[in-house]
Amino acid sequence: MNAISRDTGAMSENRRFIMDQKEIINDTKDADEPRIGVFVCECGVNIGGVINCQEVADYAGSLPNVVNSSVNKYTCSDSGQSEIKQAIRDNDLNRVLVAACTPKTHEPIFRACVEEAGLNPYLFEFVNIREHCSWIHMQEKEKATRKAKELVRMGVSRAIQLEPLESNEVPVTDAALVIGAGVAGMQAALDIADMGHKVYLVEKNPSIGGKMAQLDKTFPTNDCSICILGPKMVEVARNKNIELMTYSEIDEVDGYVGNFKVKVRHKARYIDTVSCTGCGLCVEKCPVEVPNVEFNEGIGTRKAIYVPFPQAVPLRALVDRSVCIDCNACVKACNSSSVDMEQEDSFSELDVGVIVVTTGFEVYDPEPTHDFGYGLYDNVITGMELERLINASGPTMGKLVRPGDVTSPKRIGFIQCVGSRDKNSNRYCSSFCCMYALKDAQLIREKYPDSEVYIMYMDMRTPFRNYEEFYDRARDMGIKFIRGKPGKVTEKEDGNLIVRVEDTLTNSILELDLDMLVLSVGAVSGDSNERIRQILKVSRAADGFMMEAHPKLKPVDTTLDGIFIGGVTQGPKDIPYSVSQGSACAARATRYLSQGKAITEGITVDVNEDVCVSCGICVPMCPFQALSLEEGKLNVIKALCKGCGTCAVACPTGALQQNHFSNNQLLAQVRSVFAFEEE
Amino acid sequence: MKEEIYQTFCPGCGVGCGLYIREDPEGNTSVDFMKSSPANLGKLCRFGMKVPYHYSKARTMVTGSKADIEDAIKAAAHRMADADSVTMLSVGNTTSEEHMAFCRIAETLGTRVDTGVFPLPSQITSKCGSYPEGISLDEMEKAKRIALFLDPYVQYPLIVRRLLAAKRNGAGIVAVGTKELHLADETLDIGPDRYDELGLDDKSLIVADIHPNSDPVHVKQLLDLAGRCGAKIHFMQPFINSTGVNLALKANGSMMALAQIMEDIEAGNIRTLVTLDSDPVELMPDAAAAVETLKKLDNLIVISSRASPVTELADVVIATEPVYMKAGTFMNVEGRLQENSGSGVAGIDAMSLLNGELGGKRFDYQQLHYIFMKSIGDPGTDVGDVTADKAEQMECGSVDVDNAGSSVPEGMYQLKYLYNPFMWFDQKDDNDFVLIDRKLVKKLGLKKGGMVVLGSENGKMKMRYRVENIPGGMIMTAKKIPVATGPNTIISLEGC
Amino acid sequence: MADNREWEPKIVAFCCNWCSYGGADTAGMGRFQQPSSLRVIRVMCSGRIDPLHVFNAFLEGADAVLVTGCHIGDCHYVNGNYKTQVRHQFLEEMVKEMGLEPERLHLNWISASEGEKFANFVRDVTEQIKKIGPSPLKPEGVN
Amino acid sequence: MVEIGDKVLGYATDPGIRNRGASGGMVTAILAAALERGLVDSVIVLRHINEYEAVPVITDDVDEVLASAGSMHTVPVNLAKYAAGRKVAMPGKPCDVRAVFEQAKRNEIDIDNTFIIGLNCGGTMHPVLTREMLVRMYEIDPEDVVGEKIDKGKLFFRTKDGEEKAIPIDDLEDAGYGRRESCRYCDVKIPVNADLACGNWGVIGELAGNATFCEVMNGKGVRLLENAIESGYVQIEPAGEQSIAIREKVNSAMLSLGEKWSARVFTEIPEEQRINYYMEQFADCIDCGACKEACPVCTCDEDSKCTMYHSLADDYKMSMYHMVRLLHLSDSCIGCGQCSDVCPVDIPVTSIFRRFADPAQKKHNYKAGMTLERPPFLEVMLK
Repeated sequence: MNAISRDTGAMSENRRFIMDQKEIINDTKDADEPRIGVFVCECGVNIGGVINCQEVADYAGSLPNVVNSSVNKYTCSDSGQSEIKQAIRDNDLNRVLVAACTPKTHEPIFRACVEEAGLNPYLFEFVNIREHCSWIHMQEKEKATRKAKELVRMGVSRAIQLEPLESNEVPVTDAALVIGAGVAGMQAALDIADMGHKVYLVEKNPSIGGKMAQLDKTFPTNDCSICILGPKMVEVARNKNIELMTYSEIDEVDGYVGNFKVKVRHKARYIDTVSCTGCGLCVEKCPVEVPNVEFNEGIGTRKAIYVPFPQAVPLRALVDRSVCIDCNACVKACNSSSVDMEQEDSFSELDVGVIVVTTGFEVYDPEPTHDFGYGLYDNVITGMELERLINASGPTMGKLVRPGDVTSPKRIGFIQCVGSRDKNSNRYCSSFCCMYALKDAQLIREKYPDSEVYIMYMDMRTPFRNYEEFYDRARDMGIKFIRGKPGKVTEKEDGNLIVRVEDTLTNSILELDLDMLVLSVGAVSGDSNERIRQILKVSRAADGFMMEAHPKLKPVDTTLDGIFIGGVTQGPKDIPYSVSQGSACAARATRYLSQGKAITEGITVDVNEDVCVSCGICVPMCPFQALSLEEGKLNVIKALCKGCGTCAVACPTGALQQNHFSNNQLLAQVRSVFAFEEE
Repeated sequence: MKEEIYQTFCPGCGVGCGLYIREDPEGNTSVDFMKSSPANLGKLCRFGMKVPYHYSKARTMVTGSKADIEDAIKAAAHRMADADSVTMLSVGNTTSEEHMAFCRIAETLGTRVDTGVFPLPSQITSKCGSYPEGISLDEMEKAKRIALFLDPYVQYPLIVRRLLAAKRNGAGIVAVGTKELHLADETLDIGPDRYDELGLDDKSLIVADIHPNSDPVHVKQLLDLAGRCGAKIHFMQPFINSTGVNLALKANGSMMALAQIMEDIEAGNIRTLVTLDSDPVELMPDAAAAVETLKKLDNLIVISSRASPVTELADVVIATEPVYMKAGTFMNVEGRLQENSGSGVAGIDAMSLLNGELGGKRFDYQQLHYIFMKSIGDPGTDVGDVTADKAEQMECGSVDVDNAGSSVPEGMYQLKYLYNPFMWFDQKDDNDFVLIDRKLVKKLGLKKGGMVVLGSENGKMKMRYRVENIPGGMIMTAKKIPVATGPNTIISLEGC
Repeated sequence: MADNREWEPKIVAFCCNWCSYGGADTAGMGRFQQPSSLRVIRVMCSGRIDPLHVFNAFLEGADAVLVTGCHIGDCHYVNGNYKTQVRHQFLEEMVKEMGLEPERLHLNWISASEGEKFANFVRDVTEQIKKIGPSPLKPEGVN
Repeated sequence: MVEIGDKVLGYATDPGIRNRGASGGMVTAILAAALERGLVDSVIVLRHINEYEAVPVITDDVDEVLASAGSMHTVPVNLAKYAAGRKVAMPGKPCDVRAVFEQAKRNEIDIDNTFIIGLNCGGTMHPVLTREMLVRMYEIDPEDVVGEKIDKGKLFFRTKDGEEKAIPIDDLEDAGYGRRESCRYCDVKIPVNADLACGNWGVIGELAGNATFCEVMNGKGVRLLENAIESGYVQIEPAGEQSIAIREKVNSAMLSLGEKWSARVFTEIPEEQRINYYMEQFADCIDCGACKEACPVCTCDEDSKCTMYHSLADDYKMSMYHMVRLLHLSDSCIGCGQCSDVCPVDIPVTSIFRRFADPAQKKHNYKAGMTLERPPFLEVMLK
C-alpha cells in the first residue's frame, strides 16, 4: 500500500528548521554552483562564415551560471584546447561547453581535454552549431545566429545539470570459454592458452575439427585439409591450458563481463573416455550399421558404436543409443572395459571472464526445396557430399562415383550460389563457394583428366592472394565456365541430368547432359547457433548470423562486453579469414584476461532505492539482462548495462535514471528551447 | 496483524475534513478516505493527503531534556505559579474539551486565553448578516453572487467544489485583490474604497478568512461592506477547531492578536507564555524573529500533541497524544460539530493534574465535554449543525478606510502571503515559488526558467517564480519565506 | 519578436545517438538546407525518449515533436527502437484523443546515412506546422 | 469433489451467519473458513462504521470476519491495495479483482497467495449522496434505514418500522443519484477473473435471498470452496439449469444497460474542441494527488514520474501530472471510479481516463486486470 507515511524523526527536523531560517537567507551563491565556460568555435569559415560567433558568445555570457565565454578560430586545435584548459584554471570552471561541430567525432577530444585540466570528462557539454546549424542555414545568417544562441542556451541548461560519472571496474576471472572447436575456435583457444590463460573449449560434436576436418583439400594451395588441421587438433588436446570438452553443450550462461557463470552439459558417450584408447575393437563387433550422417554426409555407414573419424580428437568411441540394440557385443569386445551403458549426462559449472563464440555454420540444405532436383534425383549432390566422395579417407576411399549407380561420372556440372544470393532464401553471398567449386573442379580434372567439368555461375568471386590465379588455373585446366544460373534440371532414365542454362555471355541457351550435378551450397547459421545466440543474448543480424558490435571497427566484438564472435558465426568466410578472426577474438578477449579487470560504460542507469517500488516493469525491458529483482529489490548490474536508457522510460516512478541523460538533464534541455517573447 | 484505524478530522483548516488515520504496528501512519464525511465526502486537499507529516509526536521535556510527564507538570506548575504576567495561547488546533481544560487553568491563574486572532469571529455581530459560525457550506452553493477575498485553490481547496457548484447554479463569482482564478468570472484589483463596485446585494456572499495574521482593518472593512449591502459574509479560518474554540471562549477569551502578544513579549510585558497546540514560530511570518522573541521569555510552557519549533525552545513540554487519538469534539467552520473516534484523554488528564498543582480543581473528559456541549446550547446531542447566536456582539459601525498602508516605495514590491495549512504548520510543500505579474517579467528582464532574488531587511534569497495575473506591484507566495518580516513585507526584487 | 517576420515554428526533435543524430549530421555535411525551426536533443537510443519528454516539450510550447531513431533491426541496443515504436502507438493515440493535431507528433526512422531524408523530413514537418499554426498548448508569451 | 467450472448454490451452515449475510452468508463463511483453517494469514473485511460507511481492515480474527457479514452498496472502496504483501483472502467486486491483477503484474501482490471471492456487482453508491437521496427521493430519514436491496431494476430501502420503499434505479440516476457514474457504464458485472464468482443472481425459489450462486473459476476457487465445505462452514448443491440461465440473463441485462450508459456518458467531443475540453476539465485541479493515491492499479509511492516532473511553478496550459498519468493508465485503467470519488474539485477523472484508455485497450485487444498474461504499461506488445 502506498499511503503516505513517515517515521517521526521530528525533533532533529525542527532543530534544522530553526537553523535553516538564518542559512537560507543571504545564501544566493551556492558553493558548488555550476561555473560554466562557453567556447564558441568558428571552425574557420565553416561556422564563422554564417553565424556571428561573437554574438553567440556574448549571449552565452548573459546566461545563468556562465562565467566565461569566448570565440575560437579552431577550438579543437592545440591552441584552442589550451585556451580551454587555461580558462578552467583562471575562472575556476567546473563545466565546459563547446559549441562547434558534431560530438560524434569531437566529443572524445574535448572530454580528454577537460580531463587533463582536472575536470571529470562527463562535465563537458557539446553543442553542434556546424552540422545542425551553420551548414544547413547557409543563406539565413541571422536565423542561424539566433538558432545557435538557442542551441547554446539549451546546452548551458543541460550543462548546469551535468554530474560527474565514473567508469566502473569489475574483476575478471582469468579463464576463457570458447564455444565451438572448429578451426576458428581452435585458433582462438590456442592463442588464449598460449598467452597463459585457462581456456575451456566446448564442442558439441564428439571430435573437434569442425567443418574443415571434413574437407578434402583446401584452396588455393590444394593441400590436404586434415593433414594441416590434424596437428593443430592434437596441439589443442595437448595444450595444458586448454580443457577440452567435446560432445558437450552450453546449457546456461549467466553473469557479465569478467564474471560469467556457464553451465555445460556433457552428453553421455557411454564410454569411459579415460580408459578408452580408440582402438576400434568394439566397432568391429557391433552388428548395427547405419548411414554415417555425422561425418560423411550420409554416404557410407558407421556402426552404433563408432569412432567419429580416424583423426578424431579425442580419439575415443561413442555409442549412438538411438540405434543401439543393447546386444552388449561391444562391452564384451572392449579390453579396457570402457563401455558403460549406464552412463548419464553430466554437468560442469564454469566460471569464466570472457566468452568466444565460434560455433560456425550449417551447410545449406537444398533438400526441403529440392533445389535443382536435389533429393529427387540421385545424382544431384552438394559440395560437401562431393568433399567426402573425393576424400581419400572418405567412404569411397577417394574414388569419385555417382550415388545413383556407383559409376564414375565423366561429365560433371557445378551450380553456384545454391542457397546464397537468392532473394527467396538467403540474400547474402556465402563467399567460399566459388573457391571450393574451383578447387573441386580442379581435383576432379586432376584425378580424372578425361572428365568434363562445367561451372555454372552468376559471378565468380575470387578475392585475396592467389585466388584469382587459382581461377586462372582452373580455366587453363579446361574447366568450362558458363555464366548463367540453370533454369531447369531434369533426370533422364539412365540417371543422367539435363541442365538447361542460358549462357549470358554468349546469349545462347545450352542444354547440358551431365552425369552428375554438384550444388555449390552456401552456409547458413542453423538451429544450434541460434540456440547459443539466444542463451548469450547476442544480437542477430538480418542474415541470421550473429552480429558484431561494429561492421568495420569492432568486427569480432559483440554489443555485449566480454563476448566475442569469430569465424563463420559472424557470417560466411573461408579458412584463413576464420583463423585470423579466431586470433582476433583471442586478442580482444585476452585484453580483459591479462588486465584482470574490465572497465564498463560510465553512462549506465542507476536506481534510486527510495523511490523504486520494485514493480519489475523495467526488468524485461533490458536487452542485456542488466536488471533483476532480487529479494524484492531492483538490482542493476552496471557491467551489463549499456546505457541505452530504455528501462528508465518504462519505470513509472522515475526511480531508474540514465546517467548523463537523466530526465532532469533532458527536461532542462527541452525547457530551454523556449524563452519569453520579450527576452 | 493489528492495525488501528482512527476516524478523525484534518487539522489543516476549519473545513474539518473527515478522514481515517491508519496506524500500523510499527506506528507508521497513513491517511484513508472517509467517504461518508458530510463536510468533504471523503475528499481531501494536498494538506489532507499529507496529514501524517503533521503528526510528529512531541516528547515531554523539561529544560531540554526528556522527562516524565509528572515531573514536567510539576515543573510547569512551579514556573506558572511564580510567574506574574502569564499569557495563554490556543489558536484552536485541538479538541474543544482540551481547550476547555486550558481555559480552566487560565481561570486558576486568573488570566484569560487568547486565540491570537483579532477580532474573534464569534464577536462578529449578526447585524452584519452573518452567522457567528459561518454559513453551511451547502448554503454557499446557493449564493447568487460571490465575492472572493481569498484564493480558494491554494488556501481552502475544499471550498472550490462548493464555489463551482454555486457557479453551476448560476452564481457570478468575482475575485477581489487576488490572483486570476479559473473559477471566477472576473478578477478585480480594487481597494476598499471601491468595494461597492462589486455589486453585492442580500443574495450575495462574501468569502474571506480570518487568521492570526489577519489585518483587523481589512476584516472591519469587509464587515462594513456586508453591513452596507446586506450580503452574507463567511469567514474561513485555519485550524480544525477555531470555531469551537471561539465559542468556548465566550466568557474568558481575550482579544489579543498574535502580533500583539509577540510585541508584548518583546517589550517585556509578557514574561510567561503557555501554549496549547499553538506554535508562534510557525504562525509568525518571520520565524527567525519569532524564535528570538520567544527566547526573551522567562517561562515558555508548551502543551502540544506534536513536535514543532516551539517544543525545541520550550522550558517545559507537556506532550499529549496526537490529535487523531484524542477523545473529543471539533466544530468546523460551518458550525458542524464532529467527534473523533479516539479515546485518548492523556492531554486532558495532564492539564487536570497541572490545574490541581496550581491549586485549581481537577476535572475529567466527561465533565469538560458536558460543559462544552452545554455552552454551545446543545447538551446531549453529539452531532448536528449548531447555529448558536450567543456570542457577544461587537459594534460594527463604519471603519476608517485606510489605503495609506499600501504605499510601496518605487522599485519595491509588496510580498503577500497566500496563507494555507502548509504555511501554518510549516510543513514541506512544493509551493517553492513566488507569483509574479507578466509586466514585471518584462520590467525585470527575467529569463524563462530563471530565478528572482527577494530582498528585505532580513537579507536576500533566491526563488523560482511563476507568471500569473496578479494585482500590480504585488508578489504573492504560498510558501513561508525567511525574508518576510510580517504579513505584508516590502521587498526588493531582481532577476538572476 | 514583434516584427513582421514570418512565424517560424519551434520543433523539438529527439534523435538517437547512433542513427538519427548521425542523419542530422549527414544532412549538415551534405549541406541540405532546412528551415531553422528544429532543435535537436540527443539521446543514446530512441528507447530513451520518454513520453514525459514529449509532453513536456508540448507544454513548454513545442509546435511539433519528432521522435527519431534507427531503422527497425538496426538498433544499437538490440531492440530499443521497437520499444519506441510500441510506446509511440500509445502516445499517438493519446495525442489524437487529446485533440492535438496528428501533424504535431511524428515518429521516423532515419539512419546515419540518410541526411537528405532527415532534411526533407524537417522541411515537410515545418511546412505542415506552418499551415496549422502554433500549438494550442503553447503558453502565453513564450516562444 | 469441487471442480473448476462448477456452478453451485451455497449458504453458510451457521444460521446466525446465514441470516446476517445478504444471500445466505456464503462469502463470509468461506472467508472465515479460509482464515480458520490456515489457507490464508488474514482476511480483508469491511468494518462497519455506520449504515452507510465501512472501512476495509485486514484482520486475522475470525470473529471480525463473521461480524462483517452482510453487503453494503454504499462502500465504494477498492480493496486491492490492502492485499499487497500478504497471504490473504478477500471479497472482491469485479473492479477489486481487476485491480488485484494489475497489482500482481507490478509485483505488489502475489496472486498465488491472494484468494479472491468475487462478488457480482451491479454498482455501488456514494454514502453521502445516498443519504441525500434518501431524504430527497425516498423521503426517509437515513438514520431509520435498516436494509437495502436491488431487485428488478429497483432500489429498495427498508426502515426500522418494517416499511419498504422502492424507486427504479433509472429514475434515481436521472436525478443524479443511484450508482456512481463509473459503475453505470462498467462492463464487468460477474467477476470471472476471481477465484470464485458469487452473487445472488440466479438464486430462485425458496433459496432466494438465502443462498449464493457460486461459480468456481480456478484451482484457488476449488481450494477455497472445498476448504469451506470440509470445515463445515458451507453447504452447497448444484445450481439448476434455470438458475444458470437466470444469472446469465441478469448479467446480460446489466451489461446492455451499461452499454447504454456508456453511450450516454462518452458522447463524442468534436476533435477541434477536445483540447479545450480537457484543459478546462483540469483547470480547477488543486494538485492534491488524491486521484493517484486512490488509484488501485498504481503501485508508485508518493514520488513518481507524474509528480516528480510536475511543478506548481510551471505555467502550463494543461497539467503535466495528468498528461503523464493519462498515458500511463491508458493500458491499465480499470475504470473503477476511485479517482473521481476522491477528487476534491469534482473533476470527472474516471471518465476522462476512460476516454483515453478505452481506445488504447481496444486497439490492443486488451482489457486491463482480467488476466496476468499481458504485461503492464506499454509493454503490451513486447515479448
